[in-house]
Amino acid sequence: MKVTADKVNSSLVKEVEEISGQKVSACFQCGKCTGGCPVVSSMDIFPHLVLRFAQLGLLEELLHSKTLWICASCQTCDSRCPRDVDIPKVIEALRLLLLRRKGGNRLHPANLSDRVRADAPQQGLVSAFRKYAK
Amino acid sequence: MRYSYYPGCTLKTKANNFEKTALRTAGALGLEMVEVPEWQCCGALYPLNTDELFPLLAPVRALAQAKEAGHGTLVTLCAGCYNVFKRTNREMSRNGEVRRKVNGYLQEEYTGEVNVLHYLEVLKKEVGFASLAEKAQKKLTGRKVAPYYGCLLLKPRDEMDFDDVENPTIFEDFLRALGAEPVDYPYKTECCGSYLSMADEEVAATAVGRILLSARKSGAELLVVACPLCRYNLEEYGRELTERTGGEASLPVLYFTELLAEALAVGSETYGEEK
Amino acid sequence: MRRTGVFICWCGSNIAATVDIDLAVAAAKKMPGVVFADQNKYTCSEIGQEMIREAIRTHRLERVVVAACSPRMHENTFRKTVAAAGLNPYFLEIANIREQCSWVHKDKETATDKAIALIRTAVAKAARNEALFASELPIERRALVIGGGIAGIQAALDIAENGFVVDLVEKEPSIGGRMAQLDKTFPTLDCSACILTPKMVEVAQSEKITIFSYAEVEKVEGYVGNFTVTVRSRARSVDMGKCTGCGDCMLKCPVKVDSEFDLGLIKRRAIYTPFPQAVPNKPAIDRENCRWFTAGKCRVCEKVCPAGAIDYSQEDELRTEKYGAIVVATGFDPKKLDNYGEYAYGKHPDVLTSLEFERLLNASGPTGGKILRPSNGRPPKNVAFIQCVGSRDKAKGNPYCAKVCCMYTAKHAILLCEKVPGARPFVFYIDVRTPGKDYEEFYNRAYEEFGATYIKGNVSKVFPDGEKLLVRSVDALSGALVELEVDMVVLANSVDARAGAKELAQKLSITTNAYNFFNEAHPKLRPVETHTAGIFLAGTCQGPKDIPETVAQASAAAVKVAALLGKDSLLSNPTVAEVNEKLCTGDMSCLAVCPYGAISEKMLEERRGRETVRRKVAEVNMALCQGCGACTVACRPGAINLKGFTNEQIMAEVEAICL
Amino acid sequence: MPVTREGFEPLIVAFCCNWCSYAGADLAGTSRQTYPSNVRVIRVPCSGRVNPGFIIRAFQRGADGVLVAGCHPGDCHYHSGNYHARRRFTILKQMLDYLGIEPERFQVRWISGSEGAKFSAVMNELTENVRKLGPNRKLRDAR
Repeated sequence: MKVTADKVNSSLVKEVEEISGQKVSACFQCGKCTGGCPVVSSMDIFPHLVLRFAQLGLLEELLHSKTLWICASCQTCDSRCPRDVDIPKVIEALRLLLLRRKGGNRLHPANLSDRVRADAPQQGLVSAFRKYAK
Repeated sequence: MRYSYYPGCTLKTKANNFEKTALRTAGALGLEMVEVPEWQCCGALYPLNTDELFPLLAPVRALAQAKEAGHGTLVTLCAGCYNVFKRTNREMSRNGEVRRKVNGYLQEEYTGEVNVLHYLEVLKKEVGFASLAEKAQKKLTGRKVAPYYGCLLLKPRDEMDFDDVENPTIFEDFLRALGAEPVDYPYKTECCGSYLSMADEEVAATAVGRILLSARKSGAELLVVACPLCRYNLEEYGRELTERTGGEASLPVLYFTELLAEALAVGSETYGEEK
Repeated sequence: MRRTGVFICWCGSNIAATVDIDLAVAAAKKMPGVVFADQNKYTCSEIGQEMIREAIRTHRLERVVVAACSPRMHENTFRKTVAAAGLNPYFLEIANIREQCSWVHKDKETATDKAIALIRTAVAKAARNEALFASELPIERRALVIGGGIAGIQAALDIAENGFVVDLVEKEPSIGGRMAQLDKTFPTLDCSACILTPKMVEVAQSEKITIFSYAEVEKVEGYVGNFTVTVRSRARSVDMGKCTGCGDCMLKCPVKVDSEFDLGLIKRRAIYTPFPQAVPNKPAIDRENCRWFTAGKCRVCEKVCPAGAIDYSQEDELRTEKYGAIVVATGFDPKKLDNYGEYAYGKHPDVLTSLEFERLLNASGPTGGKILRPSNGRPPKNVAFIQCVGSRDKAKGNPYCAKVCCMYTAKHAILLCEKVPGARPFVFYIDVRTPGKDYEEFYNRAYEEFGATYIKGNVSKVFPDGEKLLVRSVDALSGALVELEVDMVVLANSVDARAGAKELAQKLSITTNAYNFFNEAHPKLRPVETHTAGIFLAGTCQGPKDIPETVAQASAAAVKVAALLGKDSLLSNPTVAEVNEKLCTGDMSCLAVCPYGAISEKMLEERRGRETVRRKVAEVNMALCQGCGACTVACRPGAINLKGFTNEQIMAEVEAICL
Repeated sequence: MPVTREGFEPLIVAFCCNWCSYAGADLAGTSRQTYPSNVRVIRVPCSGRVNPGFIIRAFQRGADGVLVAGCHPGDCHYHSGNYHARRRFTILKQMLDYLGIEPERFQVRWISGSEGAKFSAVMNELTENVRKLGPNRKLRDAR
């Protein structure tokens, strides 16, 4: 992993900012988002580092990260963020960059577990397909 | 009082006891819930991206119908629907560009006139917990209940403006009105894993485990929720956890309306989900 | 046309290299009203000035235009020059042909054209200049200091030291302020009370200073040198003349309420002094809680008072006095934590604010200086210190840095280690900021010598778990998640402006920033003045500060006050607004835009034929007007004008500059 | 100055407040930040002192561009003058547009006493823009 001027100036970062409506430069890396994230232990890039990577244009790393698919959009982080950055929106934008690519879907009806098939509420299924497929 | 009422998909199927008990209790309290005609799924999630307006159309259409019905207030039960409607409504009243574009797609003209309330808010603001306490004849005395708020009722902080995000009390006040004893535990607003249970069950199971442990430590004998997905996660992984540990890890999970129906003595016999 | 003389300066080669001076002089000679024009190598030199004086005399000049450097450089110099030759100093105009011409243009031809245009403009304006006279205003040689914390104490002492009488108004029953609540002070760890109480006593003993405790400013009128201030002294129910301060009443009073001074960690009585070293050391009855005032029975204090000093019939006292200058030193409030439910403050007794922790450290505090957990009275082992609670948080707190928290948290970490053997401080920070003499070194000691663990990460939530507290965060440096079980959490809550600061600002006609801190007149060059002449600032009422900065600002304010009160009289700025009463329609649009409250209504009585009619017009208070001219634009009939920058003068400039 | 388009040199009148923008102009001089000589400054105590009438008069007398420069919002020496100015000149701009004057000919800028470089940059930009617009014929007195 290396920071270069080209990466920092990457147009992808601007795209993320456009889709999310958030300014990644606003983050000052206090880590309050990460400390409070209920699913952080399953993430490979912590929420505050998502912002840091985006600030430095390390988009490739972000687009390969598990974190994008772990975030539950519970919005605990942005409700506490002292810089008013809506981190789930940034993660959503990164997710959309991938989902909008051809074959980008992450969840297929065939892959649902038996339990989910049998018992899951519609709310959960609709949410999951909104998040993991286009 | 008459309200427009939006049930949402889950309440017509997996969570139909949520709806049944809610409507029964509303009737007992003199609240008339008029279902929005021809409603569609709200989309379950409020869109987090700014470059698509399509997901707003279904909720706006329901809001516009509530406006047409002249009730002024749209009531929801499911926390997911509530989150979507409250935020959609806010956007439609505040963001001129979104309003113009969305209205461009629709027959109706809607500018955020309808007030979106969760049934809990109706109980607090319109009925009043003091008066609810009087009406609750069959007191739930001695029942130690852990209120589980989850995320969707409360967050984002500014947009939902439902209760104190970190330290909400509406559930506790509600439970006290019914004579139950709310227990305090720090996980009442921690996420249950939400839709992750559809794709990555382990993550959700871990989140649920912490919530149940904390609630049990505080002496709770059951959990109340306002969200079918929370209930599914808490029940499913609670059961699994009990099986895996060979001990007692789970807690019964009820919709708040089921307790309300019991306290108002309007029949809560069908505890649990109808499958 | 006025007989005008034009003096064009070379400024060595600064002007002459770019502007053709000969051409400019020739052009000036043809300008309307100009009877004399000449040049000089350095007009500001003694020779240059003498040339002006000489020309005024020999050519009977009525107006003078100097074309040279910026008026911000030498306008005053040349005003004195023309005054020395008998002209009104405001008959001078400057054409700025250096900073705004020769220094910014390269082409000699166009620069010369522009210089000539600027001279023409100055000549046109000068022709319309009128004689202006500064008036003399008397000064009341007495100062008012609002707030009896360390800032107010220092300011009062220094003003008194300069020989002026000072009234010191304090809201609480005792002076001392926030500093009295502190235990030790950074970076020297000397005891706060040991350095503060001697100053409090000095104030009490000073013949020049009168303390009005349990009192607040009610009304402020007037202007620099002549403020009229009404102070409300709340009924103390204790006769200050008779009370000896023996304290018997406080022992016998049956009512116990939370002590404000100790932040509710212990109780005080309904008749009380805030703390043992109070000045004045005479109690007050808190009528909201006193049994006699709430229930109509008791009177125990009256019975036990050996001096017969208890007086239940006392009433609030209003006192109006004139002051020449005012120092505002009302301090700060620690931020309330209503927006920070995630830290479990108020939910778990072992979550404390830093000022509460400070009281635990203090030997006269609720635990006698022992650090004990409020939950079980035992000393804590692991303590989490969370910095920036409500600071640097634009979403739900203050966006600014509270400035003192990094240092006092380092102090708390050190004192914890000193007082509780084996205890371990964990400091959660966003950035550690320690600019200040010996500050960085102090912070270094906290982790190097005392073993405080600094973790770069804002704590997200504190989870009460039985007796323990679970603190969840991340260490941003290592990228490790932090889950820490501690016995106590100390929240470094932000510095807020004092409640009521906005209302006080309105009374004083001074401004505040968005967070209700009082605004200084200039952030760099006039840091202790306000925009209202004669009112000065000291301490944290202007923004977060530590004690040395507060004391320095207080002394600076005192010097400003002494300089003001030491004058025989004040000269007013004559370029102020003026009302043409004939044109004024009395619609008072001017009043709404005046930032100084300098405009008021006046009733005129006029004869109209046989009738006497009364008519409302605007009136400008010359002492309050600062000459901004906002009123002149707001005035629809054009009845109000600004001397020195009249509509006619500016219009003449516009016409001349466009020729 | 010539009113023809060829070799057109616009005349620009700048009203600068004494405390910020006039000081900024002086600083531009002290630090030799050059700008075109087309710009001529009239010193006023505050941007709130500038009567819209002055601006109209400047256009009538042949100015091709007019600038009002004051302290940054929040920094006004008289604490509210530039706010009055801002409101007033937003409306004036619309009025000029209505009269058929290109609104770009009239600019309001906030330039502090420490922004000499900004002063010079604004003067360069304004002169260039007005040069492109050509001479102001609309309001100029028929003389």
